[in-house]
Amino acid sequence: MRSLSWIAVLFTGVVLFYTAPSLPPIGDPESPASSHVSPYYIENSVSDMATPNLVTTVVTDYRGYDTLGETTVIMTAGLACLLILGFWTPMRRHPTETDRLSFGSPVLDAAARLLVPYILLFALYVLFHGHHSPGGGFQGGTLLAAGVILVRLVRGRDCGWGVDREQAVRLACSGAFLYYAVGLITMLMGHLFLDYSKLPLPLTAAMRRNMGILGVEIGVTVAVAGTMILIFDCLHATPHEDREAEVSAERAGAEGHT
Amino acid sequence: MSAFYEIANYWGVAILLLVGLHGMLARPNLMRKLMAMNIFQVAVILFYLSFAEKTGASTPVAPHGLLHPLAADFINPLPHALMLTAIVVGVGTTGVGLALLVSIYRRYETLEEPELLEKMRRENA
Amino acid sequence: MLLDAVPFQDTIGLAAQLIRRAMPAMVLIPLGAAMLSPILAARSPRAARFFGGGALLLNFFLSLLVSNLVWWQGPIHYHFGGWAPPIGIEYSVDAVGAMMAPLVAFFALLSFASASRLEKEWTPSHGGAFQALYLLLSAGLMGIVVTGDLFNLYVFLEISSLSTYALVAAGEDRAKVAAFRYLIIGSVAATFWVFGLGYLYALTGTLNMADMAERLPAVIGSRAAVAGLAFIVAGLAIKMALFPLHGWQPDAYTYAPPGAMPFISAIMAKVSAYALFRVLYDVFLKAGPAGEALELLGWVAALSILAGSVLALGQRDIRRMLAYSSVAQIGYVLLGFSIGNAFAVTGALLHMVNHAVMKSCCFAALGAFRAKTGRADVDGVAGLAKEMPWTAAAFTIAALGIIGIPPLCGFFSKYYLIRGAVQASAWPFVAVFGVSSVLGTVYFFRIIESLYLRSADQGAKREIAPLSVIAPALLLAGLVLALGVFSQDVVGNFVPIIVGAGGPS
Amino acid sequence: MMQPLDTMFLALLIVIAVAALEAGDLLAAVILFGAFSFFSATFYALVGALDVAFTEAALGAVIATVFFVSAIRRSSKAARKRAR
Repeated sequence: MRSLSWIAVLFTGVVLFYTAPSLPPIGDPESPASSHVSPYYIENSVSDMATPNLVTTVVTDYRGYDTLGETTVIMTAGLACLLILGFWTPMRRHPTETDRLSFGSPVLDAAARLLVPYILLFALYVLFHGHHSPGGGFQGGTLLAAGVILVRLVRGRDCGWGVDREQAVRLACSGAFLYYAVGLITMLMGHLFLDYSKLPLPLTAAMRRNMGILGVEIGVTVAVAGTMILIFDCLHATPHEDREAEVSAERAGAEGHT
Repeated sequence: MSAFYEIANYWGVAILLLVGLHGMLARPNLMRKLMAMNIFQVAVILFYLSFAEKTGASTPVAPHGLLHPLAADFINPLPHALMLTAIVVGVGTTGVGLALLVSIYRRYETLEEPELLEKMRRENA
Repeated sequence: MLLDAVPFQDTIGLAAQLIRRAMPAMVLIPLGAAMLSPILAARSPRAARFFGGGALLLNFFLSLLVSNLVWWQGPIHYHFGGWAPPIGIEYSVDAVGAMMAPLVAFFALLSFASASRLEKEWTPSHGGAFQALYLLLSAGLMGIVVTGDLFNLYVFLEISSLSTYALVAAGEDRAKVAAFRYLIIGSVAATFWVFGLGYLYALTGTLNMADMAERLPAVIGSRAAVAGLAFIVAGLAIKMALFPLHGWQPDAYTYAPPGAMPFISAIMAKVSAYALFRVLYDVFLKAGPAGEALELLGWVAALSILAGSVLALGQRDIRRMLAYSSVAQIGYVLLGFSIGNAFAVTGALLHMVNHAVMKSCCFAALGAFRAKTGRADVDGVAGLAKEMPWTAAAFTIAALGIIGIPPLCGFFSKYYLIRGAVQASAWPFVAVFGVSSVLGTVYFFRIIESLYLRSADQGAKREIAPLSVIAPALLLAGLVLALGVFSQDVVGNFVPIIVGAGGPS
Repeated sequence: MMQPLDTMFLALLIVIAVAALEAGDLLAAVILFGAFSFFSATFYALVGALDVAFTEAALGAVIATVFFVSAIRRSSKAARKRAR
């Protein structure tokens, strides 16, 4: 394995350093990348779909099918973790004594109680303000997941605050399906897949695209949040046999000290 | 001097890519292979962002009320959109890799590749 | 509501218009079914399984309709979101894509039946995850076949890779180590693809295949274009498991669950070879340096054929032997592309179809043998011909087909490849075909001899292999025969169209 | 001109990447890896890609590091506890 790695690194290194100078210089406005397709995106985003954030328009509308594939990749990763590590102990709504021992402490608990509401609120802001400022589906979903994961870290492993494991799977799949459904509506109406301007909304074409982007962003947020919580639960939760060993070890440890 | 800066990014990307590739193939510890994979993917993201730049152009968010933005004023948004995908794919792959590592550890009690191969060979015999 | 959006001409015109509008459903049906499977499986796993099977069946019929329309009326283009390329993403199915799409849909449908029987992973604890990942794999592979956009191809490559890592890891304990190695090397391949695509995007400014084909000749002189091609080809070579980069394949094939194996073994490498065909012949054909690149690729393919055949000789485990044989067979396809004249490319494309059928028949028969004896090595199948005559016959037909015995389909694709090599007077390549056929005969006859001539050791435990595991093997063996006997029609009506429309003269 | 700052940050990224791979203890490696993600997010912001920087900071630095730490916790502590 070691010799293969040196050969591969040598081959890649030679190709990289040999060809770097012939790439267009960084930052020159006439380079092919900034003069062929991207001027259309920059000049027409605001008029086409009333969305100043040019990256959001490219992500969700001009190349919206890529992001549907992207949301599917995230769902695939979640389902893969579910299949590989799928057997975990059922969740308990309220933390038991052992959970408190293994993780929690008053300081952490108070901090989490203060932080989590603002994290979730900021996540929703990032999602809904994605049209005008950097942010959008992926970032909002990640922050939602970060809030829920923070509570799991503070409260101990098997406490299912907010979203438990079965709901996380359904969340991941239904988020991806929401994105898919927004595209399917226009296809079933006889138009092209993901053509938001043909959505059955009583608005102008640009605003219909704007609403289409919002609907799709919500789907991405739900999918990313569900998947990240699912992957965290798979990695973090204790399977059946470890659970008993751990509880008995802690009880033995507790008697040893007293 | 500016000629150096024009391709400085590409040298940096090349070195980072080689560090990541070497780490993935040569590191014995499986967890470090995953870290090297993330470094490998960050190098590709840097590569895409370096040829998205335009001198004298601002970040690709049009200010409020500007109905017809000019192409020269804003950075190329397409590589940014592509790299959002690359980051999320990287984290997804890392999640699946870590799930595999946890299940390998539960079965073989080790994450070092030489020990792992030795245990598997002993079981085959 | 749908009908009034479509202008009513005659019924044929209307049907063609409907198929043209429904073409991306070939990817969207398994995609949607995969998204709903976990939700449905929570209620009743049986309903989820019927739902998945029905989706794949519908998908197979749609792919037949689409490919017939493409062969009859020429390529179909579909612009997502109403944006024409190079602004938006485009699906374009031409004659070669129309050949691959039914192939992918057929194998997804076929081994879905055997996967559902052999896998005990269908238990509720996994909540339909296995079925969802299987459907995502078929959607990902179909997405690679029909896409006309290079970055979209990367996204669907990533979907199919991630689901393959999980499907391989669902096997026995050692499968997780094999899956982890496959994940590391597979993500190197996918990132090489994105990196090469970055070079090409920096030079041409577009991601659409057709648009890039027009803009490449102007910049082909610069070293960056050659570097882009080098990275893309290196990434796909890893995915195709060509000789120097095939390290992950034998372990992945050996320890993967038997249910998913007929689908993975048949289609994964072929779709990567198809993507390479697209890059070499659609994007780079007009640009020109493909000549030297093809020459180099030809030698790598020849090396891969010889090394794969030699390595397959020394294997006791049949699955590992079949994995090395796949390394050799994908070398045939790549050698056909690199020789480049009409016969060789026809032979390569035909070999993709034939080998998919033959290899998955071997793995299906092997799955039946394993269900019976629990073992998959040469001694484990000793004397099984008496107890399982039909499955043994199926395995033998597939093995003879891979070797290239005349009535079977393997012979015809090799015939076209050799004829192409002779026409291009590439004598070393002709020698490589001959040597590898001889080596193939040796390592396959070892198994056939063990099946028929050796006596079964009575002590070994025997379960009854369920019919639904044997049925795919018999069906595929029949297909091997049919493709062989009717090979003249198969080649007669659809392959020249490919050479005319897509491939070189 | 932003160029000297970009190049300096790129050098910093390379140093942290090598340090993360060479670190002795696995947990130290993961913490350095988290720092690597944060600095790459800063570099993206410097280059002007704010959306990418936001995603890398939220996904790469926070979520990936939490995944790594919980995976390490599952693959070393359990053994020590059972081994005792």
